[in-house]
Amino acid sequence: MIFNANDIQQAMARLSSAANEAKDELNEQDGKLGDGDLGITLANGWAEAMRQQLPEDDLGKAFLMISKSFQRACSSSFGTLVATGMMAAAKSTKGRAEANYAEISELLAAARDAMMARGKGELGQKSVLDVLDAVVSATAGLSNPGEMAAAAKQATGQTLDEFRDKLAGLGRARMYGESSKGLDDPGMLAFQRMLDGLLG
Amino acid sequence: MIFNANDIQQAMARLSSAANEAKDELNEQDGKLGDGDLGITLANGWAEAMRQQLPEDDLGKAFLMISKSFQRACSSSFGTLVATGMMAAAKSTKGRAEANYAEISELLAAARDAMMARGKGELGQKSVLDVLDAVVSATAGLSNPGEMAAAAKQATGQTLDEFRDKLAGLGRARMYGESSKGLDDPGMLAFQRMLDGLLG
Amino acid sequence: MMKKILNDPASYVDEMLDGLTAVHPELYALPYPRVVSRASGAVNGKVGLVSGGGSGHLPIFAGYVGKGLLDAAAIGDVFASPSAEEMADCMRVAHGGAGVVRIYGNYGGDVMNFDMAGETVEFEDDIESTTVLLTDDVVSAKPEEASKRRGTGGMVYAFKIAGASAERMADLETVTRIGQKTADNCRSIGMALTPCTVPQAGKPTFELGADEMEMGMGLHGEPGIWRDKLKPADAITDEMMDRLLDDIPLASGDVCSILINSLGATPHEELYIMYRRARARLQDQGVRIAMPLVGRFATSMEMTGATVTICQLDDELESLLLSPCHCAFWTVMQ
Amino acid sequence: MMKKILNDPASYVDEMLDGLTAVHPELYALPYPRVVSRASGAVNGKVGLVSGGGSGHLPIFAGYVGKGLLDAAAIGDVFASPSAEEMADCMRVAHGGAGVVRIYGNYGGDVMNFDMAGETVEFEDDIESTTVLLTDDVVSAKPEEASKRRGTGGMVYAFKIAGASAERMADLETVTRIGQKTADNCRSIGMALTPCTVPQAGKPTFELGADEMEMGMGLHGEPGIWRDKLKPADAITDEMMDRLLDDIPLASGDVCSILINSLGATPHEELYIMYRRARARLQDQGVRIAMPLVGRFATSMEMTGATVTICQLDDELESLLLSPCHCAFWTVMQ
Ligand SMILES: Nc1ncnc2c1ncn2[C@@H]1O[C@H](COP(=O)(O)OP(=O)(O)O)[C@@H](O)[C@H]1O
Ligand SMILES: Nc1ncnc2c1ncn2[C@@H]1O[C@H](COP(=O)(O)OP(=O)(O)O)[C@@H](O)[C@H]1O
Ligand SMILES: [Mg+2]
Ligand SMILES: [Mg+2]
Ligand SMILES: [Mg+2]
Ligand SMILES: [Mg+2]
Repeated sequence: MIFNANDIQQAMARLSSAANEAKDELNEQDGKLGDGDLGITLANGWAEAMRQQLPEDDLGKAFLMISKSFQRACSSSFGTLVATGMMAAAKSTKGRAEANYAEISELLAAARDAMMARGKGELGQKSVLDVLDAVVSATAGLSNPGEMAAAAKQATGQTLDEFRDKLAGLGRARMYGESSKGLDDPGMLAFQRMLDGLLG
Repeated sequence: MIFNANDIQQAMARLSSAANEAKDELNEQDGKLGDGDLGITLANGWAEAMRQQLPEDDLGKAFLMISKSFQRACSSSFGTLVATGMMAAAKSTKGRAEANYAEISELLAAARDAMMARGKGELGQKSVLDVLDAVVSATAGLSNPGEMAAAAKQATGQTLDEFRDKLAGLGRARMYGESSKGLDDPGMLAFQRMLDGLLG
Repeated sequence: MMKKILNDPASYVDEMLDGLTAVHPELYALPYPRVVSRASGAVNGKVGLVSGGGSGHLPIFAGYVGKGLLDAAAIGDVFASPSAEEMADCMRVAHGGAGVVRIYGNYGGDVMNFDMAGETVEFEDDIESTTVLLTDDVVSAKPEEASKRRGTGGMVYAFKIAGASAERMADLETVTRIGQKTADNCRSIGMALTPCTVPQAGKPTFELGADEMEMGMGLHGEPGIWRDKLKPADAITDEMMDRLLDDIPLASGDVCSILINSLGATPHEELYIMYRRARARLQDQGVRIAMPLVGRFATSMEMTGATVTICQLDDELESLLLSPCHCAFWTVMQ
Repeated sequence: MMKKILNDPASYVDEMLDGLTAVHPELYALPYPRVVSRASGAVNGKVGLVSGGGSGHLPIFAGYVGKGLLDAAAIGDVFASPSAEEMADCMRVAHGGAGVVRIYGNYGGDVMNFDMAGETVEFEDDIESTTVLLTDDVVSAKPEEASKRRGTGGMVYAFKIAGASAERMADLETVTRIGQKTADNCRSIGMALTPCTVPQAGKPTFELGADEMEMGMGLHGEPGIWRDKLKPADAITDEMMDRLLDDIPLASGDVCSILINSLGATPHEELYIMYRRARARLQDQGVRIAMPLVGRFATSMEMTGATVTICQLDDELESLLLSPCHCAFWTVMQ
């Protein structure tokens, strides 16, 4: 199964409304050990992206537009990481009007690596990187959208559960030591809400 | 009947404890149309005065000490007016070890006049001047302490009642126009609380 | 409960003044416990400029002691007048042989005590002195009774302009005239969103609903004249400007300075938003703005809110306003 | 309900910057919507100094653009990083041909974006640039992980000292070395009493009991490290000084500056009371204080609370700290 710029355009509408719905919850979660802006970050980012008319002939340009939207609209950590990830996807799809579902795992892996380079983060530090990495593994080798969706959801939920009681090791939450235990990382939670919104 | 510095010293103890008791009430009343410091003003003033050991041989010096105590401890309007009134009493009793109860009305009148000169206030403007003036009239010609006390209390209460629904014309309360109606002038109320404390 | 960083409420003012002079020994001295003077003392042959009033308004009063501004200030307890004796000491310290001008705001206690102090130093020390009283707060009395109005942000202009005149070695009569002209040309209005706490009282000076603002609020938390739902910055600014321009109509070609002042907690960010609108209003009328002032110039400790002051300028006042001054809170460069 | 004077939360930052530059056109210019530069532009042959970060911290960042300080600053939304593109523009504006130093606080978003920006201007404009990262907040990571600490009040010293070095026309390497030495010599700690409200969020950043204070609070309302009943000023100051002096032990004969900074609502009066105690602590250890700074140097809008920063000085740094600078918020005279 393949997807093109039009599919992304529709996906953005779903992501944007999911971000709006999750806005207060994510602000609150981020506020527990951070500055409470994660909900705004995502809502503004997807709203700005949604306003773009993606070009139909080049997925690379489409992802670049999304990246630039996040750069413009929300430059907090998460926004910049999303922009970085989208830029990586842009590089991988440059010049092509379509891509295959089977490539998605690789695209996510490229995004993960670029985000690690930009944010100097490592896996295991309880951040969005861990959930992304889990989804990369869970979807590797799959190409059926339904199967991929189920695998991604399952991996995301499981990663949140796994990390909940661990110490935060990245971002603002890092400095709260013990009190970060028992709290979901807001970036992971944001990923989950976006995924749920995307997949319905 | 006569009184001397010793009587004043004892009276100050009663005034000071009355001021402490009325402190919150007077702050609150003053806060309605003013800066809410009248209770502190009085409590600090009498506390400072009470710390003085009044000289036994000269009522003038005794009143001067009280005046200076108020000048030092509380220089808001009411404190300065008390200091001014005490200064007037000091002038009238200078060099004498005792005074007669029959003189009290005149001493109060001298205080009233000095306070009007200092504060550029007039009678009828709903201030401590009005209650002072009423007490001057009510005690004029009397010399029996019991009768004087009853007359002073009665005049004070009546003046408060009379002015309650009038417009304030002096001090901070003046500028609130209509909203000062229905509220006791805090300076009058302070006078009443002091009188009650003094007379038991 | 009072959310303040202090030790004993009774020592608040003295520790504050001690700290102020410790931070800036090159600027301020404390010759008496409640009198702040220039570190370098009175200037020989110069008219001395003094002010005074309650604590809790920094930079007013003590903060404005400095070159091109005040020579000394007498400081009372929070929101309470200094004593007449302290004011008299303050005038003695400021006296450089050419007389002293008392410039301060019209508050009952301050006026009574400064008057007493003036009589005292004239009697005891042969110091000639004059008074310039600020009555700039338009909501505190009708125009017919303008002399009863209280003084607020206008003090800043009067300190600066009379201070520059004195620094140019003008005589007592001139400095007084210029100070009075400045005072007469100032109009102010305030609004508040949250109260402050007087340390010795220990609780907030007033209460306001979570979505309310109080228009016409005084510098000590005296209740305002009308209460309203909190409005957008431009609407608030318009309402304040309307009142001011009603009271001092400015015509095309006129010149003024404008002070957008925080009462303490309101941040600079919000003042700039207000200034934008105030400037548009003045420009609409063809009025030229000279040296706008935006910041914390006259506060009520941690109160949230702002005051706006307009000071109309002629050539004489403008030149004095622009001339240099230096204190810990305000520097105008050559 | 948010008690702020503003129009539309979405236009808060732009109206604020518009107002700032309108008040001080002789000091600040706005060459791009979110880039503030000196009114006079880049100085030919001088190393450019830039900073940047979220709005809501005035005078940080835009306020410190001025002679002897920064050349330009990139401004984000409230408490949010500017974009990499804005930072790149900021560096272009500041570039006088001798390279650019980025001096800012260690926050995830800012670092990622400034790194991106540095790569961009190197690639597109051949601008050589370096980074000085402030990591002065001692409670934000253990000493072993000091490089992960966030930056707070130390920025003020780094702007001032590196700014003076650049103004003396030192080269890129020297300005970077001096900026880094200053950053390495700074230690800060904060405490807060009441929160602030981010306009777009519309509600307070945290909640605290009426008699509580939070020690270790961050500049954006990030929760502190421990909560306590509100204590007297001296006890609070002692606790903060203990933490700082544990981290940077000062010996008799050492020299430092100290910054007692209000987060916004806390008035100067209370800062002076804190300074008294902090000074006593340093003097007890035989440490000489050079140019203490007390005031609002790095705020969180209307938050109540204070931060304390110690900056240890050698002769080189002290001379640069004392040299002149001028912006709307801070003037050091010749
Ligand atoms: N350096 C980093 N690398 C990877 N993920 C990060 C990093 N920093 C933060 N995050 C993720 O971003 C989330 C917080 O995003 P955001 O609220 O935008 O950060 P901030 O407001 O601190 O800039 C965290 O929960 C974490 O998942
Ligand atoms: N000029 C005046 N003449 C007479 N009484 C006055 C005058 N001003 C104020 N008062 C009295 O003092 C009371 C207020 O005292 P106080 O709280 O000390 O004033 P403030 O705090 O405004 O200086 C008023 O209620 C009034 O009775
Ligand atoms: Mg965040
Ligand atoms: Mg953020
Ligand atoms: Mg009062
Ligand atoms: Mg008072």
